[in-house]
Amino acid sequence: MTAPAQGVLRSWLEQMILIRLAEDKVMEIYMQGLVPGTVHLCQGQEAASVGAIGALTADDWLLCTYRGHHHALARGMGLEAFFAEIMGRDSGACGGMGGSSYVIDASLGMIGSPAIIGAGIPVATGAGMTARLRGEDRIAMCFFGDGACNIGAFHEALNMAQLWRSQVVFCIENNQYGEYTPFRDSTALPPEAPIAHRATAYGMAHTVVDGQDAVAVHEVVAQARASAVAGDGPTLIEARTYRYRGHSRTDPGAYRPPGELDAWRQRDPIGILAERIGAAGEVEDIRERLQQEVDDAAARAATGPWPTLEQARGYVFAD
Amino acid sequence: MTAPAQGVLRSWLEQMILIRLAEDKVMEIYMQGLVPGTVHLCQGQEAASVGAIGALTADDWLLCTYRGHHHALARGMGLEAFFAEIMGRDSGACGGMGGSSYVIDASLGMIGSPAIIGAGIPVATGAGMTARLRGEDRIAMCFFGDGACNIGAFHEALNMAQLWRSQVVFCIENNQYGEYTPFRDSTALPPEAPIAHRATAYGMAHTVVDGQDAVAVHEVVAQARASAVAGDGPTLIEARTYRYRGHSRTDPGAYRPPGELDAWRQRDPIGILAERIGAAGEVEDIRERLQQEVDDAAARAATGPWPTLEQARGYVFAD
Amino acid sequence: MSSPTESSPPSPAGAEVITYREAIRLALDDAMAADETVLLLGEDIAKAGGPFKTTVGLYEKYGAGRVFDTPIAENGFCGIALGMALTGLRPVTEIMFSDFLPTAFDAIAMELPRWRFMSGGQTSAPVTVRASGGGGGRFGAQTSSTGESWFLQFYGLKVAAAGSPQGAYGLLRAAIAHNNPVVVFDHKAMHLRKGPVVRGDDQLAEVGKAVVVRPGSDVTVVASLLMVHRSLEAAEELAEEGIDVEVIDVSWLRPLDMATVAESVARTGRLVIAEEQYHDGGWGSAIISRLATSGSALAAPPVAVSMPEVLISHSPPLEDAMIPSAARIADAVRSVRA
Amino acid sequence: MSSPTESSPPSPAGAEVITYREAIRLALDDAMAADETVLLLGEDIAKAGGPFKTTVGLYEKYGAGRVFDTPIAENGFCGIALGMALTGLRPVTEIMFSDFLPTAFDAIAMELPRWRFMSGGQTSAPVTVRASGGGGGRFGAQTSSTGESWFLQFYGLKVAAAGSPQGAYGLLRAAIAHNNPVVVFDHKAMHLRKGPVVRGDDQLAEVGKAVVVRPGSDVTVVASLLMVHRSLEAAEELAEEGIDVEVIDVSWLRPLDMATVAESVARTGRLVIAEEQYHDGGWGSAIISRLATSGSALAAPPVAVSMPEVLISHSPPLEDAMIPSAARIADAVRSVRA
Ligand SMILES: Cc1ncc(C[n+]2csc(CCOP(=O)(O)OP(=O)(O)O)c2C)c(N)n1
Ligand SMILES: Cc1ncc(C[n+]2csc(CCOP(=O)(O)OP(=O)(O)O)c2C)c(N)n1
Ligand SMILES: [Mg+2]
Ligand SMILES: [Mg+2]
Repeated sequence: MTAPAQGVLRSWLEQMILIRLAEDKVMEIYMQGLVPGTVHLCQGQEAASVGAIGALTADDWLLCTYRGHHHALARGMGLEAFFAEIMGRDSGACGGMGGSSYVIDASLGMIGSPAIIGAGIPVATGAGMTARLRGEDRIAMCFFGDGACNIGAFHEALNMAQLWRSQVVFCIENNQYGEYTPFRDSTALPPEAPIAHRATAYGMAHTVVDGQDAVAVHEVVAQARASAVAGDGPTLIEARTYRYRGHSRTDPGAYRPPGELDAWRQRDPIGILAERIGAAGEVEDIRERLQQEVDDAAARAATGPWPTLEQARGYVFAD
Repeated sequence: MTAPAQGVLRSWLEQMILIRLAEDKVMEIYMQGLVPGTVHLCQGQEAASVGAIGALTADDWLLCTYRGHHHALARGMGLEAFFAEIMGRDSGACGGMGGSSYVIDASLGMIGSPAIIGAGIPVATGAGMTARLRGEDRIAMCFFGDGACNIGAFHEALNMAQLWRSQVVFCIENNQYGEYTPFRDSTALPPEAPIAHRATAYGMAHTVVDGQDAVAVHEVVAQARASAVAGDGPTLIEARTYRYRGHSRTDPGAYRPPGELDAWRQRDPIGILAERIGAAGEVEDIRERLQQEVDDAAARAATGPWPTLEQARGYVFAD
Repeated sequence: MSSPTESSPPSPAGAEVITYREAIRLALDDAMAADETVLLLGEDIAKAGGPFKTTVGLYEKYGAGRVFDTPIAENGFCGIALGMALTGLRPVTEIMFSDFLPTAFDAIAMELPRWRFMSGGQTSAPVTVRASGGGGGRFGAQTSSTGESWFLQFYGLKVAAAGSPQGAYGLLRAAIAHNNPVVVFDHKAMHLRKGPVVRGDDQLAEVGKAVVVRPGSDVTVVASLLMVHRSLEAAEELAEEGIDVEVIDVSWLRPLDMATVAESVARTGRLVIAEEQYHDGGWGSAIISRLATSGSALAAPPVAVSMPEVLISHSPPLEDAMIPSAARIADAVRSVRA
Repeated sequence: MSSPTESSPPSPAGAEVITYREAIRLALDDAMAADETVLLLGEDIAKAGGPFKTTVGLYEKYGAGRVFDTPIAENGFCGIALGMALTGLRPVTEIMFSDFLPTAFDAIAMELPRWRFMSGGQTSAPVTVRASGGGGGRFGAQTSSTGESWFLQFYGLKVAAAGSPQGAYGLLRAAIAHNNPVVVFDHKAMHLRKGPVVRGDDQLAEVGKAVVVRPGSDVTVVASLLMVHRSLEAAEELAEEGIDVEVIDVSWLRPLDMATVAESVARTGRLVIAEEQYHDGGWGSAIISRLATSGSALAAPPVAVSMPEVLISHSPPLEDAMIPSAARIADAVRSVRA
């Protein structure tokens, strides 16, 4: 795989900063009472999404989860549609029907982000089958968490994906916890083995990558994408990362050992990429510029109209 | 593990012959219209059940499936209660409620045999937890088929069983097919790997054994039982075997490659054990004697009364 | 027991008399021929032609890219079907027995019907889930449920149930052509029952439309699946007593065709529900409740002929006592006439 | 909006005024203290005290052998609970949100309720499944269902729904002590609502018994979960108009306490159902249908105040439009009085 050009890396850096700022903004407007329900934030996980999505083409499909803000923004969703969705407005990406858990844009290939753990894994496998059956140069990219690797849907989908050589790439964003439980407390594995090791049960390719390093993530996803398209089957990628915030809005993260968060912050994905491309000095400028965009978009989004029950009714069934 | 004494092996031989004759009898009475519904027979799989159950103590629990006749008989169910259950009579082991799919005797530690694929695997795991929580020298022995290894319940249960060191032993009776589909067509595995290899996903012990050899099966089960009781966790055992009959009553087995059945018959479990204990010359005598028992029991069972709807009502809820 | 086709109306033009099972197979065949995006997923349905022979020959005709033998993983392959549907295909999944549906409830009841809505209408999920249910085969507690009403509370799913070979054909064709998820139930005990079937791309059942299978003026019987046949048998018997029964094959449990039922009941003033299921939580109670809340005036309280509250055993006398018979339906009709 | 305890009846002797959520926690605590075979399984319920804080302190008090943090594997751990129950334990599983129940339908709906029967009564399955459901939290389509009627067609399961802190305590205690599988629903939007609760081993709710929470003579309102509270609010409002409403907290959806409902309706002649669910396939339609088939004479057609047939979105005006309000319930009462 050829490494991404400097300009591309620069755009990733901007994207990651944008995601960070947008997530912080979501917190802020949440505290202002503008966000109904709860939110699952992804500060700290920016590299896993930006690096992975950077390896995709416009035709590829994405399957995300309730913790999917970074995927939406990395894939290019406009900020106003993003915030408006989270605020439940008609002008949101999903007309206000999805909310924080379901911020997708089908025109960008984002085909779903269910709230039910594991539910997306078979769905992505099915999309990958469409690509395979049609012989298209296209994959389905499936993101999910470490906790999702213990539910039945994971097993059923990975078996069929491998059996049928679905053009899917599975990416575990291992952020160390499923809600308040460290993954090793819920996930039986051989001593020291990564979760990605589970792929061997199906004879599936797998790899572990530093999820804080966008370039490293990009590389393994690009490779996995090529294998999938070549008919060599899916890959189970484990990107090791961390969520700076608690699981959801109400979680202060008290279950974390002291120092853990700080240690991970030392390996902040934005800092790592900035360093790598020699742009550390520019981060603050970029932040400032993007902060303005974020603030403006959120403010505009907050003026969006509410959806009506009639509109909602119209979304249930296709004609 | 100490090898079973000659007398024990002799009794196993008799049990295996009894199971074979009983299953043939089930076919016969089926053709006579005495068996409602369908049946899933196990001729050819006798060694897997007799060897495994031979390694258990009276306190151990068993979890079987709709293909469970051999387990019931190996565990010591009386022939009349066995046939009467299959005929739907009040005098059956389950009062006629279970039928061919559900021939259990709870007083023998048989706690269930669901018709739903995979459903028993978590249940056995739970029973094994009871033993562990109480610190008892006791396990749950869980039998299921090769096809069951692809459903979500398998994955969820094995993960928790290993995580919590449940005192359970899992035994895949790999009879090569799930209904009409060869296991390699439905089960993604590394090239040449056995299904038992899937245990490695959880860091669980596993082993493959010749399911036609009761002594070999006994040995691995005894070992797995000891590990489980010692708190070392479950073992996933794959016993390689074959069902001589089709999947169920209506299946002629047309999907089998020519010669396959004959090849397996060469390795008939009864012959193998008889040979091993130098009793090949006695098999015919044993058959004759047991045939009489089987015929008598089936005849008596056929005169049993039908259960009533009131009785059935009483079985739904415990007081 | 009357012979399979006895109580069927005279065959319409262009009808072939075929089994219900063959009607399912032909619906799949014709749908696959009409639309190359239609494909099938299920256990043992490809090379072996299906445990109920509803796919015989389709693997040979359409190939490995259109007919898939799946592992035993219902939730997984229904989720896969959803992913295929979101990306332009039109999959049909076969759930061998209705009792296996619970293993796939997340995919079928929680994902399929809500997926499009959550996206604000950006996506759609044209998946058909087929399931064979029902008793009479002496299969016992975990392989005899019709399952027909299990999804009623999961708004967003449409649910059909085939009461005749024509229904089996037309409902399945309609479901496959529909742009939303549909579950289509058939009844195992009807598989070998024959009836006239008119095939063709213009023979799709109308979504949400019940079928008056026997017009009558005295009592309305609303039935599904095998109970349609038993209701027709009861109607024949009652005709000899001078009671003219109208039998409605409800055909769609979601959405319920209350217009057809209400119109019939407005004429007859009397209602019997014939259902192979428990009453609470079923479509029969939905109909009765909807009539009650709409203030329909009945000449007599409605009667539901349902399963008694016991589980099904494989023991023949028990199964026979549980599944509503033509005689029980006839008695109910007499009782609302009294 | 009235304050949480406003419409509660005067506290009985020995009552503490506590939150609904605390009532759940204390029911678990007291049940574990009373019976050492009781143990808990669920996600994040041990060390973290539960996503809804319904198990705070229990891990510390009863230890790792009685309170288990499970992987995200609802079907698996409900099946494990069944295995524990068959072998002498009395497990309680926590399903965080009702919407996650479909992932575990095989264990809950197909295994738990049929297991004992298939054995001809040799085994029993005293498992309690708890689930928190309901809207109002702006959680959106896949985390707002009450789920309360999803099991009605799965005969063999008993189903309870807590309409007050006392109900939360007593129903859960009753379920845990019961020798058969029970699903107990609570409502997320009630977790912080306070009310008087009398604790103790003699405070188990009676299985299958509805509770008249407000006696009245003009109209019967039958409600569950949050709708009980909203019905009481409506009743207060209507009292000022001179309409005396009887409010019944249905409490058990299986078995339904038709005796209590029928007795009430016989007095009032008027019935309103208040339910946070779709009508078809729910317990509300079961009640109306059972009254209709039993020939109960009502002075006016019954009215069901249910969810409109749309899916729930997290958008506040939409959620508010969908979940029945006290005002909608009051209007329904007025309409049956008209
Ligand atoms: C079937 C199911 N069970 C439980 C939940 C509740 N839940 C929401 S997020 C979550 C943790 C998931 O952890 P992980 O997969 O690691 O993803 P992360 O939140 O860390 O991104 C749980 C248990 C759910 N959504 N679905
Ligand atoms: C969930 C579920 N899906 C499908 C079936 C139908 N079915 C019954 S037996 C069987 C094959 C099982 O194969 P295997 O596990 O290898 O066991 P075997 O019959 O060979 O003993 C299938 C698919 C079922 N009982 N449960
Ligand atoms: Mg995680
Ligand atoms: Mg097999």
